[in-house]
Amino acid sequence: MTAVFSIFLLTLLVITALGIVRTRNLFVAVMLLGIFSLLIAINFFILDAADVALTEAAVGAGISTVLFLGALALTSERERLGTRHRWLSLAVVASATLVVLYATFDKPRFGDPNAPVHQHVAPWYLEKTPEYIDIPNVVTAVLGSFRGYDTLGEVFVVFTAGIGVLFLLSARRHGAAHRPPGERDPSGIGLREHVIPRVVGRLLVPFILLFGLYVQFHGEYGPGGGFQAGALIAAAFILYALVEGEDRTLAAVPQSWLNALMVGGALLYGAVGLAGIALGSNFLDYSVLAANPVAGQQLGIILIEAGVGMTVTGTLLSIFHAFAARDRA
Amino acid sequence: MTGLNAHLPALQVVVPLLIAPLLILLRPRGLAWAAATAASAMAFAIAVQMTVGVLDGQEYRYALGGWSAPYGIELLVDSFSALLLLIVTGASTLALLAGKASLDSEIEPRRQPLFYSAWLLALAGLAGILVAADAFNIFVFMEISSLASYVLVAGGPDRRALPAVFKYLLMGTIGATFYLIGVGLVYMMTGTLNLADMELRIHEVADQKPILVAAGFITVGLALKAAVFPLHVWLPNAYTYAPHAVSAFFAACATKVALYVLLRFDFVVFQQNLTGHEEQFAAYLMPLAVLAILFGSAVALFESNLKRLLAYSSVAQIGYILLGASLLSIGGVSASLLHMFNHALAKGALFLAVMAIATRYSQLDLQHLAGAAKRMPWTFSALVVAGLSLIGVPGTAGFISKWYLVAAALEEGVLGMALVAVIVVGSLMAVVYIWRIVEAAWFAPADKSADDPGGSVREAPAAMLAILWLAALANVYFGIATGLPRELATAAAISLMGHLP
Amino acid sequence: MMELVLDLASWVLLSAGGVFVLIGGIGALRMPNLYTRMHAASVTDTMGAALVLTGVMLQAGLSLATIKLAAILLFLLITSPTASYALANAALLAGIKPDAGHAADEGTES
Amino acid sequence: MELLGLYHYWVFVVLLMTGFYAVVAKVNLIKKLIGVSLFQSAVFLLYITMSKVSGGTAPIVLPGMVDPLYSNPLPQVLILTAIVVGISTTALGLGIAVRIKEEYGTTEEHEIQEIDRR
Repeated sequence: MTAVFSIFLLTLLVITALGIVRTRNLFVAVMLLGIFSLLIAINFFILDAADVALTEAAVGAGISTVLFLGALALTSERERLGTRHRWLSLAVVASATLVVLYATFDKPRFGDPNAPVHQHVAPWYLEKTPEYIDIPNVVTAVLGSFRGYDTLGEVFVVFTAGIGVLFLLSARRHGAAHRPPGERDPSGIGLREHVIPRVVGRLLVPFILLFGLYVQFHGEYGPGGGFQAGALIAAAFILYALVEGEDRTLAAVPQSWLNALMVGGALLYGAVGLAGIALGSNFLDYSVLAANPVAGQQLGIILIEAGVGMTVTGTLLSIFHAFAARDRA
Repeated sequence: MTGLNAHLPALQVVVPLLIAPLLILLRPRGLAWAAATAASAMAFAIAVQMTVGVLDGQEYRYALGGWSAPYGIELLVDSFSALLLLIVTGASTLALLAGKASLDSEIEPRRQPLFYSAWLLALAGLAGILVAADAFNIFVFMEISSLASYVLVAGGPDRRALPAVFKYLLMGTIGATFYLIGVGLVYMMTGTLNLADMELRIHEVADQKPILVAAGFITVGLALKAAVFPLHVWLPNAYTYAPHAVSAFFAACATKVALYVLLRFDFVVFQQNLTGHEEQFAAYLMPLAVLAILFGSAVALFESNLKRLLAYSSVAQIGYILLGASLLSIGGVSASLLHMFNHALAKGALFLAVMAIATRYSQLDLQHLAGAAKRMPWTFSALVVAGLSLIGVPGTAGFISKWYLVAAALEEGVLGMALVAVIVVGSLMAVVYIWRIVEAAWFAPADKSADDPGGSVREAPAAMLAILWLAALANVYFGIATGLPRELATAAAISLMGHLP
Repeated sequence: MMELVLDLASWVLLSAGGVFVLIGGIGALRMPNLYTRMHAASVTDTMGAALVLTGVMLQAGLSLATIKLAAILLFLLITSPTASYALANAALLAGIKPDAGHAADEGTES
Repeated sequence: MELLGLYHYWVFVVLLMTGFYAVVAKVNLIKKLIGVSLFQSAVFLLYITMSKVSGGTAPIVLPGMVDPLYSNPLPQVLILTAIVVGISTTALGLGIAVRIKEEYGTTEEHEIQEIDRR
């Protein structure tokens, strides 16, 4: 039964992907990309990767779509020139396809519990997590502690993208027409004229925030964690900005706070790592944070997840505001 | 300090990484630069400290979070990584020290904290790749350094920097994703991500198809990142339109870090386990290296923009580095590693000289620089010294590595003779393109229509000139006292070749 | 006995929901222009989703899952009409006239 | 089961190559970035497919489960990181595309090259 469902979803995924590439309307392509992300998230869920599914849904279908739309508003919605060197590209792609297909033949059987992936390292995580860290969600344990250094890197990737977009979009435009100061700009007001989306949007924002906090603090027990929570909380503020306008959102949460969140989250993570050194162990060793190593690990994971959540929220919102403000400058 | 000694591999990355966010809080003018330079200098000091340790025969291993490999992430600093760490942190520090005036004129003050923050992130990312012993961790830090370098290149004042950086971003992302696919396939067959553990476990599955395809993906992905001919197309424009200080930093080290990963992955994981892989490695890379040398030098011959000329010369120099590695002998590999160090010295100094010229001349076309040397004699003398090192004139660092390269090639018999011919032809072309700069700057009559009608052009700022000469003299110093880089390169080559069957 | 009744009721609801989804899908394909298509598609949002979710709730019994499903249903009933409103409004702003007789949005796509 | 597994891998290949084609063949910069997104998503599918264990559940260890079989947590962790990297790259790429539009007035690669050649 699940197999039929998987095949159906995977086929739909391929059709969506082909549609994305074929359409010349970029708005349609971005919408299809959002659908693609939701479909692939469902696939991840079927493949027992609940955390990844949640992230892909929040990021791919949510934040990424918003960013693409923000960029489309600043560029153009139609692709005018289409394809170049079609046959050459097809030839390159076809030969690469053959190479990858060649690789699929000796692959271990799908879902085989005896595949090499499941024999080495991974069982250790499943076996030792209850002993060393004692939280139910092994994904969070690996992410936060066993491979916490990767996650530190991940936070800094997000941070780099954030300062990158801020840097790029703080450049002065050449020959840009500046709006006269007194004029009221329509996109700054949002959807305030429309009663239904406004009421419903305002109704939903607190619930999304609440769910974001739940995902943040429930990451040790179920699917979730700092990254997903950050994306959800950012989504709540983006929704607020869409219905009530940029100005009110920035008045409620000014850019300086967002900067503080970005920097604070990254530094919090780093500080937890350095605390390991200060307390006489290695970088990112949380077990020395409390008298009991297991409690220390849990404390460390909660702290770094908070750092991740802060940086992600701050960065995604900063990027959104940077695009939106560029629209109006 | 002794207490921290064990933590050095982690601190090497963490110090610049954690100072980067602090920078964007520093609003007053100049403070961000000072903090970035200080952080970069600290990273350099850490690299020196570890190099001293490595020369004493020590090998730094660090288990992050206290979880031992392969369950946790391990850091490893041996002579190969120490050599590259010296290059990366040194280039960053010198470029920052010399670059203040140049960057001030290119980046508006309110944007500077973001820019310097990105600089430190690029440095931390490159350092992170060099100390990592875990395949996926390399990917994460590769992305930090790549994203930060896109930001840095996009800081260039010319609008052509933007399409250049977009191409760089696309090719860089494709390269990183290819690498990720390759790592995924290897992981699928071995169940581990730690390089040393992979080396042990890949043996049983070495002849299976996913591993062969993984080797292909990893090689192509990293070759894209390293701008190996013919995948170099992103490099010339990115280097040309980047801010001058950024060109100096990246020309010295960015592609070499990707080459480092390529060599390390290939020699450690693949070559000893995959049947015949070492012959394939040589058979594929040697022609590419030869073509890179000939093509890069030939294009440089006809380039009129100074920065593009040097960028194409970099394409050729990557060819020399690969040529040495593809010889698969201790002599060849150590010559290759030595050339990484010496080319960083020469190309870094050349781009510093370009930066000094650019403080006085707004256009860097050769015809605009006619007669420039008479007005900026110190700058152009340093440029000539670095140029001689690039050519490989005896008495300079460039000579040493080419000498070892030729010696290693000659061991290969008839093929070696042909390779020596290629090296000689490449060097002769280098003579010509360096000569074109010298001719324009020293011998051509001053261009009256250039942006210097009154002849008021003066020397570059003293601080910049001092750093430039430091870099140029380093080329001479390491051309005579070859001990340090040669010792590191030889030790690294022996350890890499020790993995061969 | 009670279980059998619940099971039966849930399957009746699920099948009915499925039929509504199917009707909505056919309508979205067959209707002549954007507004009528939206009208048809809204059947899936309301009747389809409500019936299917109620059916699943009956299957789950009294548990945490039922509460989550109820929350999903509640949010779906709030958001999908809003989305329809926004879509129709955007179409109107984009200049598509609500005229049932003509396929007014033909040619504006692809 | 055998066929289903192969189907997963083939879908991975098709998605990968669809994205790759969009990156190399399309002229519009935004479309290229959409291609990059597809390309990366395909790799996510590869990793998650290999983490699946038949009859397993998500790797959340709860007490009271009889002889549990969990899917592999490690590829999931890696892909969480990779998703983040993907969105970061996309955001930065969009920022550059917007700046290109401002400076050149177009996001079509050919037209940009034309303008630069002048």
